[in-house]
Amino acid sequence: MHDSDAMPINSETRDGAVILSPVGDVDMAHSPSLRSALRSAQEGKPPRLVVNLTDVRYMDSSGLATLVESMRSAKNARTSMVLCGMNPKVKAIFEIARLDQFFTVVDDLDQALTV
Amino acid sequence: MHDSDAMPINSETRDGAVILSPVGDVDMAHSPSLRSALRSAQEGKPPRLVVNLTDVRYMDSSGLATLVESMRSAKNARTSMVLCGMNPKVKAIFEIARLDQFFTVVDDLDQALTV
Amino acid sequence: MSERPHIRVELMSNPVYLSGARELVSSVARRLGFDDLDCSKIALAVDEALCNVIRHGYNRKTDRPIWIALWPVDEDADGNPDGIRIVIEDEAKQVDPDKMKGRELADVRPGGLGVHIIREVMDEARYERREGDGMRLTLIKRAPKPADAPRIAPGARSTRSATPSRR
Amino acid sequence: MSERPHIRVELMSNPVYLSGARELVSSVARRLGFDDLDCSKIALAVDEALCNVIRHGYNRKTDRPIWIALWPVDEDADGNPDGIRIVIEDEAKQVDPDKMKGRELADVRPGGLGVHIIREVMDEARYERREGDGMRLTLIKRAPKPADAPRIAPGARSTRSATPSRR
Ligand SMILES: Nc1ncnc2c1ncn2[C@@H]1O[C@H](COP(=O)(O)OP(=O)(O)O)[C@@H](O)[C@H]1O
Ligand SMILES: Nc1ncnc2c1ncn2[C@@H]1O[C@H](COP(=O)(O)OP(=O)(O)O)[C@@H](O)[C@H]1O
Repeated sequence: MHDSDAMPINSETRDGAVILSPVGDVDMAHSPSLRSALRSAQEGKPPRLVVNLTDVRYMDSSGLATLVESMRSAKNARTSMVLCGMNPKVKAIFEIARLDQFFTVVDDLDQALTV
Repeated sequence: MHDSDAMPINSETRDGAVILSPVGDVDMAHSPSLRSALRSAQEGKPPRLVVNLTDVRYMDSSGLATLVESMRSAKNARTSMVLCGMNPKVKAIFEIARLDQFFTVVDDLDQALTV
Repeated sequence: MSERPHIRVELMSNPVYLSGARELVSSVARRLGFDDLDCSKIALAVDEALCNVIRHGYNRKTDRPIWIALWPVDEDADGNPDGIRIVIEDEAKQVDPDKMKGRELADVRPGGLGVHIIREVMDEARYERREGDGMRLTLIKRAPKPADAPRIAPGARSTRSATPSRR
Repeated sequence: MSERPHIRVELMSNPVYLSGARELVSSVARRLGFDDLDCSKIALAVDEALCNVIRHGYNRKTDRPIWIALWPVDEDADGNPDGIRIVIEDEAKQVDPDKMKGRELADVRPGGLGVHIIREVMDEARYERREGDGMRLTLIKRAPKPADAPRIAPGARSTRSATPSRR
């Protein structure tokens, strides 16, 4: 049986931009996986870090906290961090937490690479 | 607030064939809705009755019982009854109950109208 | 208010079971007439409350009990439920209900969002000490009236919003 | 086997709450390592058992209690759960466990499928009278071993299938 606490996160580099695509629910059980994926992606101080949320069905405040932390490191490292692919349920939590302005949020991956 | 025990069932007639498309989970709470929709569709003894399961996420044995009952009336009335659009989870229950052979099952609505 | 819950769940304080709790709550809310987005928000509020119990109440111990109880809120004239009431209880140390608050939203940093989310999503959210040990959080969300069939007069609606919804 | 369940649900015998129970069970099974189709089948087996309690045990009364308890089945050497155990209990009249059977599958007519489905989906399904009142159904489904990492020898697998899985 697979490790049920780890969430699948696809990682890809395109024109220097690192794209992380977590799959599933980013909740308290899964946000540690996202956190370590973000940290290792940021070690190389890439010019751009895209978090592609297309396959994220659900996110709670532990996911938000992880992204806020990552956004701060990105600012320090002059990495431009962009979020894309939010479904309406995920978008709702960013709005409730008033974080929709704090992040750069675009609709899809194409925009995330060019914005 | 809407009546939470009724399930939405779209009904349509095409070239004499009646097409019923239930939406949601056909379980013990919802199969009575499907049953009465099937009964009224069968009152007119249409040449063909298609039950389009494309928007059915889930079905249990109360749904199967409803369809078996309807298939029997269809046979008596010489209505050709066809099921289509089953997702793998719905298909699994027909197989477990060995009813996949009892019904005429096709992939999609087009086939259901021409088979 | 003290009648038996329609559904009561006892779960271990392990984050692995959060998704099960969310799906249950969301699905019950759906059957009580909330739309998809509201169901997801209600599940979020419950998830945040459970995370707080696990983190703050139980210091991340994964084998302690948490209870979630669900009721339809009193029915309207047509016998349809008028919302959902959710009570979450634990056996953790008791804390001052007034201490249950997050950071200022403008001061962006990781954490400090759970209680805001809970209060923003629900119409009522009340923390209290249980008799004996542990804490209790009572959450209420009223159902939106369908636009096509308004059943209450504007007056009734404003009475409703007079209920303190955030504190 | 008698340790505290990881999740225990008490629900009213109202078909409206079946979907909530299914989503919970399915979601917990997912976290215990079952794939989507298996989760849906496990939820189906539980749904059928609950419908039978409502229909046969409680004669469709909608305000009687039903309990569902969930455990991971004993862990393997790596600490991963090896399946799911589900116990469903009621306070209905007690019946002879040998009477819990459906119609012959070949004799197609409405009904008589629930118990077949339960036995087909689960590796074990055992009905018994509870101490005092009501019935208990114990269900077990073992997790499929991932194809890429077989952890048991063929001999171990055949020992497992020696457990009577259908009766
Ligand atoms: N169930 C609880 N038990 C004890 N303290 C709690 C509980 N829920 C919330 N709190 C307190 O309220 C504070 C704010 O919670 P929250 O807004 O969720 O942010 P965070 O959990 O990230 O600190 C917590 O830091 C904690 O002190
Ligand atoms: N929980 C239960 N309590 C009492 N009798 C039951 C229960 N579950 C099953 N039975 C008995 O087993 C029979 C077969 O059940 P099932 O296969 O689900 O078909 P159906 O419910 O359509 O009759 C039922 O008719 C009933 O006599």
